[in-house]
Amino acid sequence: MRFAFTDDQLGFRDSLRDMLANECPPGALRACWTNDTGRVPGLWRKLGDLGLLGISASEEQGGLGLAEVDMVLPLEEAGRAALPEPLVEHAAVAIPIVEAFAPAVLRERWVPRAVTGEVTLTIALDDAPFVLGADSADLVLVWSGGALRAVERSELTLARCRSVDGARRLFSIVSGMGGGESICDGERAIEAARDALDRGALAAAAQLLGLGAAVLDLTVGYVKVREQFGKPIGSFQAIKHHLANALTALEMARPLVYRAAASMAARDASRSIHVSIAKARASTAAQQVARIALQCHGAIGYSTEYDLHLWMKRIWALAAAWGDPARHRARIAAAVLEGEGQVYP
Amino acid sequence: MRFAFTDDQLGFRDSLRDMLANECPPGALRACWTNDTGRVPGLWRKLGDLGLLGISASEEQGGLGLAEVDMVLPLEEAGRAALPEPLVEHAAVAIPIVEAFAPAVLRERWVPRAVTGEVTLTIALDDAPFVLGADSADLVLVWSGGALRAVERSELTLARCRSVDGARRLFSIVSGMGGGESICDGERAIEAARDALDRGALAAAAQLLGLGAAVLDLTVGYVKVREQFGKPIGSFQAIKHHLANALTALEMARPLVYRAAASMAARDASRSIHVSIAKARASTAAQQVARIALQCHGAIGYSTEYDLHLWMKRIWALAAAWGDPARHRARIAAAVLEGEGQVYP
Amino acid sequence: MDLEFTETERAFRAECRAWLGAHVPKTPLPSGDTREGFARHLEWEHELFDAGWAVVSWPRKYGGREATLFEWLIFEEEYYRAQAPNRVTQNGIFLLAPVLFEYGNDEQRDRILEPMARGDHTWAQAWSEPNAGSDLAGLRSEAIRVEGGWRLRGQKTWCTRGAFCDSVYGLFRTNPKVPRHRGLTYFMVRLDAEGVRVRGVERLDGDEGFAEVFFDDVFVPDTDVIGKVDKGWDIAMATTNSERGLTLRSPGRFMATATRLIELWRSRRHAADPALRDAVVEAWIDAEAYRWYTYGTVTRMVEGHAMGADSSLNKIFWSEMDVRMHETALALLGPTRELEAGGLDAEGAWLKGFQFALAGPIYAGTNEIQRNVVAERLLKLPKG
Amino acid sequence: MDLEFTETERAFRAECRAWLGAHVPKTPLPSGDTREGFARHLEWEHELFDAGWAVVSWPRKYGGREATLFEWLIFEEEYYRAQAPNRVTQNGIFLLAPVLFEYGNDEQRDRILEPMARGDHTWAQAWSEPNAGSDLAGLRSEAIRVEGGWRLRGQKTWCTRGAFCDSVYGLFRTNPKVPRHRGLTYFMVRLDAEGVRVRGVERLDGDEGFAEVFFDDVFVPDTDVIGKVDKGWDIAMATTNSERGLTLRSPGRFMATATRLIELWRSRRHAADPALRDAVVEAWIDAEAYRWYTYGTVTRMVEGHAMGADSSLNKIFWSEMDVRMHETALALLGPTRELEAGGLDAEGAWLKGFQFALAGPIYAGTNEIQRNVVAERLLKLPKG
Repeated sequence: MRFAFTDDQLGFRDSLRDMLANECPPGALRACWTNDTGRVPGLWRKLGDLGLLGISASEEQGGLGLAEVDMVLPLEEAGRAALPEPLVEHAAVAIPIVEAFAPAVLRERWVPRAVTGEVTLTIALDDAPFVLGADSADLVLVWSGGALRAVERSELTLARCRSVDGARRLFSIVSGMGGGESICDGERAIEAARDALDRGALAAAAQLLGLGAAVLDLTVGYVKVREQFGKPIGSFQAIKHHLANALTALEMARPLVYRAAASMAARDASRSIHVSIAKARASTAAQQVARIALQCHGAIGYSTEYDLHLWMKRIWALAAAWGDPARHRARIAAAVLEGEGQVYP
Repeated sequence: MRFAFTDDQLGFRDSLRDMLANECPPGALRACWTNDTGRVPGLWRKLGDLGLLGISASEEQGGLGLAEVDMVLPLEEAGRAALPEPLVEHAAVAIPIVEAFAPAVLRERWVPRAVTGEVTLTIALDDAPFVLGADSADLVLVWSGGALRAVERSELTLARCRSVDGARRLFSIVSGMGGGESICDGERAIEAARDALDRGALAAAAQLLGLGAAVLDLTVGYVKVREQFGKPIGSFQAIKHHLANALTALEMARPLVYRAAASMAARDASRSIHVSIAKARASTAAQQVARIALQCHGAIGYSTEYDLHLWMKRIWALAAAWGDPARHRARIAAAVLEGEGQVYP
Repeated sequence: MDLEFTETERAFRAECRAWLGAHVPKTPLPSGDTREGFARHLEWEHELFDAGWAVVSWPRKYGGREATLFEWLIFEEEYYRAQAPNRVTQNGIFLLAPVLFEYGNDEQRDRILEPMARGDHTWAQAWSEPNAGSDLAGLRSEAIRVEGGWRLRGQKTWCTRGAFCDSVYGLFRTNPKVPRHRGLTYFMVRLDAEGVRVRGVERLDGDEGFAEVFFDDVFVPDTDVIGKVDKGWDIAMATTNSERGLTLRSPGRFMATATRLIELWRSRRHAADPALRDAVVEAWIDAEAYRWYTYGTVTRMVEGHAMGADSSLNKIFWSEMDVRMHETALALLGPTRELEAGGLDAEGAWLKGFQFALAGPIYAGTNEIQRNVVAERLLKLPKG
Repeated sequence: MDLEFTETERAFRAECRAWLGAHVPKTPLPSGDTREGFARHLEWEHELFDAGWAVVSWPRKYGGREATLFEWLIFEEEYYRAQAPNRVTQNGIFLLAPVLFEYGNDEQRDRILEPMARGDHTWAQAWSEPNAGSDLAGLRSEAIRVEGGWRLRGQKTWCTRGAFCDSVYGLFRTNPKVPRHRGLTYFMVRLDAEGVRVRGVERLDGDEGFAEVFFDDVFVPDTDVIGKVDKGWDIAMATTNSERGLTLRSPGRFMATATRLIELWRSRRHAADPALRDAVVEAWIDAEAYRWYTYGTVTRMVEGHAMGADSSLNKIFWSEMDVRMHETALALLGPTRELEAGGLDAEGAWLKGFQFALAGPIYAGTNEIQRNVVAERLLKLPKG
């Protein structure tokens, strides 16, 4: 038992944090609310250069061949920066699904280019019905007629769905989902859909940790300088206790996400439950942090000129995406409560 | 619309409050934890003299002929004093049930003596399975074989059930519930059981308001004098906010209880729902107040030498008795949520 | 205790319901916190005024119908029940008007109230300053005595709908030599006056619902001072009691929200998380609690008692109830909750309503301040 | 990251499980917080010691088996899983012993540790005073220098199991001339010493779990001072970190509670409030969160890092989780929840457990104090 990251993993996290601080500052994020694609110009290829897009792709396809446990900290950093790119869909879900479930020809056609960032992949599922970045993607994995299919974007008719988070470009698929090529069908497709949900939920949970931490940092910084009644509001016990609660929620959610990542990497038989625990708790914790952050800011946090809302709305969105807490609690209940088996081995 | 009590109602409340402060101080309550009956010697007859036992009995039987709305404040006072007598069972439930549902012979045999306190009545129901004061009662109303029956205590075999509140003497009925005389059966008995639940739940809710208020008062008094870090702990914002929350919970539960009382008095068609709203909310509010009270007291509240626990345990007990919050929420859900009808007329 | 409304009150309710049923726009108006929506809402306010519903509790001479407080509650219940448009005039009608009734003079009332009620002259509250939010007594904008009036300098912020309104009202420091709560005076200021600059600020939900207002030697005549010079704080406290308490948040609003929530639950119950049933029941209990609490308050007011610090307790409750109700609704919506749904249809309205609800625990004095008030004034706990 | 236990650790777990399965009393012992139960528990502690399970992580020479921290966690998981008796020796083993290991001397360790582990000499913490609870630095009991030692005067209170133990440990003021946190010294005091008076105090659940201890010129030799004179505060802070954090509340305790809660839910699910399903799921998530948080902490400790103010965060979480779990269980019990059920069967145990859980947010520093610590030390917010 060693429940900690390696120095390499921490180092990759730190370098990504620095890179995103430079390449995706709040101004760049804010611009994504109104630009064409909701994405930061040029950033996707840089993420490819850094290896992030292919982090979980096999080395023979040009990836780093790393596991979920190597990906969870980078995803947390993407959350901290509120990175407006379909990183979860592309790197955490679509690439590994194509590699694990698709015929070789599909894999070889798409994965090497996905790894570099030359193309963007995204995915639509029952548990992810609104497709992030579909308009700027090249290939969309879709569930259709009992099969998982790979359909080029040009074959699909899309309809924009407006998210509360203006940097999330969501689409529903109006038609065309029966086109393209089959990745897999039958039992394999059901397995692939479950795997995709697990991967997406884990990745969203990791981003929620980073988003929550960023929001907490922003708030702690604010309450130290904002003065009322002649002293920083951060010296009032009510504010202290709000923020202590926020930190406690976040720090107690964190290990659940890391455990789920390790569990996914080990293909643990209970990994879906571990992911559900992580996603349910990370969602509620990040939402609690967002609520406290807004309350501690007061009116300024309620203004879109201030940055808080950019993070807060991403939290609201990701808490609901890839299975909301109710969905994941139901998965846990079905597996753990409804049975008769031992709760702990 | 006039949602307030009359001066007469307030006057009766005040006189009862004074009387109970004298006759049932904490020392007398504490003695009930260890005496034979769990009741204050001599107090029952005094309550009869004051008219409280017969408050809802008809004037022809020697009662005051008043309605639930006249009874809710006295019951609240009984709660404030944590009065250890089967007042709910006897005065709020059994007497009105006997008057409304029993044959004349039974009514005339028992009610006049119940009004004076010469005898004590109590009741067992599915929703009140542990019979309060059965050992010191003379007559027990019991549900048996589809009928509501009036069985003399001497015919019953009782088994003591220990409540967390040592002043609550609870019993389950081991045998004999088929004896005595029938009060009513069939549809009438079902109606009587519902009416009994409504009356008992309302009365318990009223007591919970008084218990909560007493506990809050005790705590407010304590935090004003207890000093730590060189000042009263009541000057710390954390304590202030705890107690503000307690007061808010209690004050917002209060009107629901008073409304339910008026609704019962008017035989409003929705009275059972109003009672369920009142009991559910009074239970959660009083429990919240108790929790905050203990936390604000710290260790001293955790010692049985201090009085807080006498009230707190009554709150725990009454929150569960006469339908716990889950039971009442279910009644509300069945009537309001499950239908298709208008929520408000 | 009499829980029945009188025959007169029931007739009043029937009249409200009939009129609203016939006149409330069938398709929701665009948000009143946008420039376009504000104008559309003013048309509605005109219609309301012309039919005598704009200010039911006011004297007839200002356009009211001298309704009782209970009738006013009934009107509000019916108004929200009918899903009628939000009142963009509310910061005038519900917050400034009570001040004018109590502290203004006849000239001011005659000049200001009817155009306010008609929606011809619109009002925003200029309360907070960048450095005076929770600590309202710390405000710095000042007013210098000049011939026939005052010259105002400084900045106000978070003025709701300030970018669209004609005038604001607020406190300015007229005597810097006395302690914080003293030396403040209550002014009304036209936003088209020379030296005023208004900058719209976007709110969480994307509407330009706020404004910053800058005052650069703005002349205000003595006739636009309310009450006595240097006594603005006392007047403001009366206003904030209104804002926190009864007037801004009538029970009808939450009864309507609870009703919509129950309808949403009915439409989703088969797929819903089982815990949400209880959350919906609790939401409805909350709405009922607030309704009966208010009926009790109004009974006391009718019988001549004042509200006092109860309004803080009240504000804590409704603002947090409103958040809980919207959180429950969003949970019922499942993954679609993040969608704005392209407009104001019922589901998008929950998301917008949630964002609006989040402001409740902040504005009109944060709930942290309100809890201090409840503890210190109602429970008499010592100051910190 | 490696989430598998090693082969050695798995073997250790199997050995624990086998021994506990064979030796844990089949019928629960009476409460260890009563005089009779305390004695019965000590018999169990003897058995535990003789088999080498009393202090698994201690050096062999004091009766331990030099288990690693992870093995200690495994032992605790198995101990609670087996529903083995509460450790009445814990305030010695878990709170005093770490102080002796770090600040005591060899003579003290050799004299005290083995009898402590064996249950032959029992220890209570004498921490709070009537006027020093949350404000621990405000304590007033004093120690006066005399030949060969000290004379103690004053009063301690809320000493858990103090009425049954042989000795207490605590802070006494040795230098009244320096500020509050300084001038305190860490003493061990025999309760059979002349001048000591012990009065048992009944706890919420009816057990005589507390004691007040009065000191009237009680002589304590220099050999019973731990660490340096006047440096007791620093030592005490190390102890409270233990009490709040890892040692007092190992995850095994809550894993066992969550398991029992799930079993209770399974037995009641058809009649249960639907919301309780989610409450049970959340309880299990809580237990999992605490378990993995602790594995992370232990990994850092194994690699040489200290715990620090994290222990406050930790204590807030486990103490409130414990209350929630018991509240959920009581809700599942419905109307029977108020019954003590005449003893220690499973259902009465929830009520007793609930009352015990309520102490969690109070003792070892109230959660209000812990939140201050989290805010000031971890988030670096300014002192109030």
